[in-house]
Amino acid sequence: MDSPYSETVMDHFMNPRNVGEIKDADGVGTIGNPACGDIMQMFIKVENDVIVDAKFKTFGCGAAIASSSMATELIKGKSINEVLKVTNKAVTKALGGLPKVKRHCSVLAEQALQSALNDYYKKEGIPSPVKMKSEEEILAE
Amino acid sequence: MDSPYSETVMDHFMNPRNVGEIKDADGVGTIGNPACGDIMQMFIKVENDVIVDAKFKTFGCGAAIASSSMATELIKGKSINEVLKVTNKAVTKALGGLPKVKRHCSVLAEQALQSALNDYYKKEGIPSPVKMKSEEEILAE
Amino acid sequence: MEGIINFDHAAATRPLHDVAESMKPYMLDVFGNPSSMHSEGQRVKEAIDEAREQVASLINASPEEIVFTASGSESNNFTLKGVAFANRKKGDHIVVSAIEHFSVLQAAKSLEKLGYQVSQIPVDKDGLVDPDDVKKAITDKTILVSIMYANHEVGTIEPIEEIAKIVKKRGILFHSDGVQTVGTIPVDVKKLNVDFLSFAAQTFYGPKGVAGLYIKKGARIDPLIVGGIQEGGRRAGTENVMGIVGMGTAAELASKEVAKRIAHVQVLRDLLIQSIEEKIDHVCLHGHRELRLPNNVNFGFEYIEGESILLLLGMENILASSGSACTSKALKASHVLSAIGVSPEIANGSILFTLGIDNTEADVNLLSEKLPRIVDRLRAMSPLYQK
Amino acid sequence: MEGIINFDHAAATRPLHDVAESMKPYMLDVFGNPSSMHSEGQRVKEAIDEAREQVASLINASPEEIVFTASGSESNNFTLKGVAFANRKKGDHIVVSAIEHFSVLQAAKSLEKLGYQVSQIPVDKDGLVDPDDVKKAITDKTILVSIMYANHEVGTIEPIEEIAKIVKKRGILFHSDGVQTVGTIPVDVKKLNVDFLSFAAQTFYGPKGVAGLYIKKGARIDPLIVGGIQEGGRRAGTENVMGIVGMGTAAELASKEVAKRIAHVQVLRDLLIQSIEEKIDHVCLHGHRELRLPNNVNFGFEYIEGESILLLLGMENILASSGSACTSKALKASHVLSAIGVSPEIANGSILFTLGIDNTEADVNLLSEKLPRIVDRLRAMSPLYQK
Ligand SMILES: Cc1ncc(COP(=O)(O)O)c(C=O)c1O
Ligand SMILES: Cc1ncc(COP(=O)(O)O)c(C=O)c1O
Repeated sequence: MDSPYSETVMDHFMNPRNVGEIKDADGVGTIGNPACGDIMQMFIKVENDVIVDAKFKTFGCGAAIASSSMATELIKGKSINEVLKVTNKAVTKALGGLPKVKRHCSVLAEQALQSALNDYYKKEGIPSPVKMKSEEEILAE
Repeated sequence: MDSPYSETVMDHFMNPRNVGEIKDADGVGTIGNPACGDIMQMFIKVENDVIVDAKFKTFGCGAAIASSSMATELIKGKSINEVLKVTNKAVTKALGGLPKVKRHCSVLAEQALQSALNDYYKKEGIPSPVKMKSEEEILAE
Repeated sequence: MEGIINFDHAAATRPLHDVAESMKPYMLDVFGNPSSMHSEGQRVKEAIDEAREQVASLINASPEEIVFTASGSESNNFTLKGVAFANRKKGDHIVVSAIEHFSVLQAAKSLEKLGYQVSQIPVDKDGLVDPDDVKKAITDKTILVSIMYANHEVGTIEPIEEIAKIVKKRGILFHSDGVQTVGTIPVDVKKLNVDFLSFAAQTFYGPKGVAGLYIKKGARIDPLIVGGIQEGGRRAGTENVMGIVGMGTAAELASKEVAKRIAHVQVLRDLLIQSIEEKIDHVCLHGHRELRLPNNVNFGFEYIEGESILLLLGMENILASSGSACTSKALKASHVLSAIGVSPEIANGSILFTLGIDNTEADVNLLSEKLPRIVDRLRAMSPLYQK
Repeated sequence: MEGIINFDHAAATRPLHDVAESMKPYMLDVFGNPSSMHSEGQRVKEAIDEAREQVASLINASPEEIVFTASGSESNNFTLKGVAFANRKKGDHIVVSAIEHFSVLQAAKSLEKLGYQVSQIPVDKDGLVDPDDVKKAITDKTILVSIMYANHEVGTIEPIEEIAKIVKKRGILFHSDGVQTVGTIPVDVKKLNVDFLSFAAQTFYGPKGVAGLYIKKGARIDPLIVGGIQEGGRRAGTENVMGIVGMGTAAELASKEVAKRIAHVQVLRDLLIQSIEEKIDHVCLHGHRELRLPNNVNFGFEYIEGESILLLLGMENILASSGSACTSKALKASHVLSAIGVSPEIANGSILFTLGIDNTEADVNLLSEKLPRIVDRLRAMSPLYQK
């Protein structure tokens, strides 16, 4: 079937990686609201500054689900320092592109990740190097 | 070929009866002006109160030519008293009908005839029983 | 396409075979311009006249009361703007309902910019307009009331006859957007007593991009497109001859078959509603249960989002729609669902299934089998859902 | 129809075989609504996108600069009203020429009723607009100048580039009605430097009732038909998919063949003009002899009336037109002929022959043989003619 999405997006939508929750997560981030059509929740588990596990739950369109799935894949096994540099652009690129009207889904993925990292730093009692950014700020980068 | 006109109209347009002028006419009527798209000229020859000959010349559309042709046919051989009753309706009917936008052509034929009769009475020095009517008056009848 | 099951008939129906056949001569052979006086023009003019009769007869109008347009949206814009401009001296106030198609609402908005006043009247939770609200909204300055015949999303059929009584008693012009009703249920403009009624061929197995407006004899309206003698001077422009001929055929077929079509889709509609309500929890049917288009099923599925449902249905070759074609792209909840009081999250998780004569019981059974799994699968991913 | 010789190509061209073939799949098989997100919708959307590229490439525009409409008249109404409403704060004055198509003139008139000011600039006896007159007509309040690219009756091609220079220097929006030029002669919107250009498929061997408007990126215009996301929100309404696809194919063919087409019709045009002038006295060619559409021949035949000439031509299976389709019914002399100073009686006796790729030298020879007899025959009946 024809679809507005790339093959990779459809693959991550049909077979999303890392769906679920992490009960004893080291960081949890929730972004969006259902009135706007999307909520993304991201869970991370950190050991020795490395993301050893990541999971997500998402209420949203195909692009939102695929973006969450791809974001969790991109960060698993990476050091926190590397993960701090994972942006919406990296998610979009890894997905083989997103339709213009759906770019905000990749933004949500970046925001959910930043929010989970913030939560992690807070729990650790370390001042967070993450500055939460608005959709406009992210898209303007 | 399809045409907006009835067969009779087309016949009288393609084979107009009584085209021409009568040099020593007893009555001549001219109606219309070229700016409006039609001029009709009618010639009658009267003997013993009978129209013994009638001819026309017309600048105008198919309906105008057919109406002139039919009007001359309708009056030939008739007494003046009968001819006084020949109206645009009689012409239209004899033609098997005219498109609505072309009804004014039958009006012109009535007016040309009335004008020729008037001219005849004038030449004879008899007060004319004909009252020239406008297009609106004729159509309202 | 082979194997595709269409539950999106409100957006487009596949033109019937006879419709396509009737159009074919006008692709190549009969090519004249109907405004030309010569034979080729007259042949085409006759074809358009015939289509006008076919369409008129479908809604019990006279042929002279039909103006062909290019879309339901054009018919709606034509009415709102044309009536507003033509009747400016009588008043400047227009009444519409909150659930009109955007082509009515936005046309009204563009009139507001030109200084007109617009009242939007609400609907109840089933999508019904209360005729009393229309009565209250009318002022001495009201020149037009526009209430749709049936809603394109929730399928609710409005009490047009009752509303017409109120509006006509006040001597005000009354328009109804019949795009979803003409060809789907019997429509009689005389019985309804409307002055204007919009319709579009793509909803009754005709071609896309050809539509019309019923204009009651004597109703005052200015053209939207001026500068030509076509359509009796009410809409300039060389005609979409092929489309008009196709709409004529589609109208004639609809006249003949409407009762059969209703019987067919209504059974399927009721079966689909029943199956979904039995098999899936946390769902709600939008729109009125009885006063409803025979082909309309619209459900909110809690905790999940519409586009992802559509995508998974698409993987099963099932076509449906998330409310309206517009909102599915604009990422905004439907104005219709919000007007009937549906919360934004449920509005975002709503799917519109519109049935057609090509649907079978097997189609409905397949959908009823696939849908619960799709809903489960998405709920399992949803942060809002707790089993 | 067999045996018909068409000298009325300005009113309608017979769609080319490839045009019809390209439309056929969209009659039945590919039926989705292009606004639908699902596969059937997307397939149709792709077809429309392709047509948009084909049309854009014909006039050297970008695809996003093309809005599909239902007629040249709609494109003209859209421009006049859309620019007037969108730029009301900048000014209220519009400049048009006296020989524009009625869809421009009447749209301007309807704006006058809403308080706008319209200046009509004259043309010379050949139908040419003097750029200097445009310059003089422009005021501080001018928001739009609309001068047609080539006239539909007398075929005169206007100095659009020169006029554009004047208009754009003043920062004013510039529209040109290209209905008779796009597809007939090479058109390049960048070279012309226009902001808006109207065109219609029926003049370049495409279907009837589908047309378009070029809108230069950034040019301010309000939609005529609001309430849908189609055409980037610039024209609401389900698309005439078949028609648009057909126009796309017609545009692609025109791009490839325009030079060949010009060469073909221009030879026939010059032959026809020469024959008529040789064989019939008391005739006058209307329009400019050189700056003239390659397919246009328009003669006034003194002392006789146009419709009767057309009828007699029709009996020989020859199609032509008496000026414009409108005036042939309205019984009024053409406003174009009267603007170039032709007297009403000669205007009433004028015939427009427009040539096309299906015409042959034999067609022209037949016409040149029949026409003198027809003229003689009618002159013999005319009270105005004295041999
Ligand atoms: C110059 C010109 N503009 C506009 C139009 C109107 O086009 P349409 O008939 O597609 O509305 C025509 C029609 O022939 C035309 O010749
Ligand atoms: C109720 C209603 N009105 C108007 C329209 C607009 O019709 P069109 O797409 O033909 O412009 C629609 C389209 O689906 C509709 O459902």
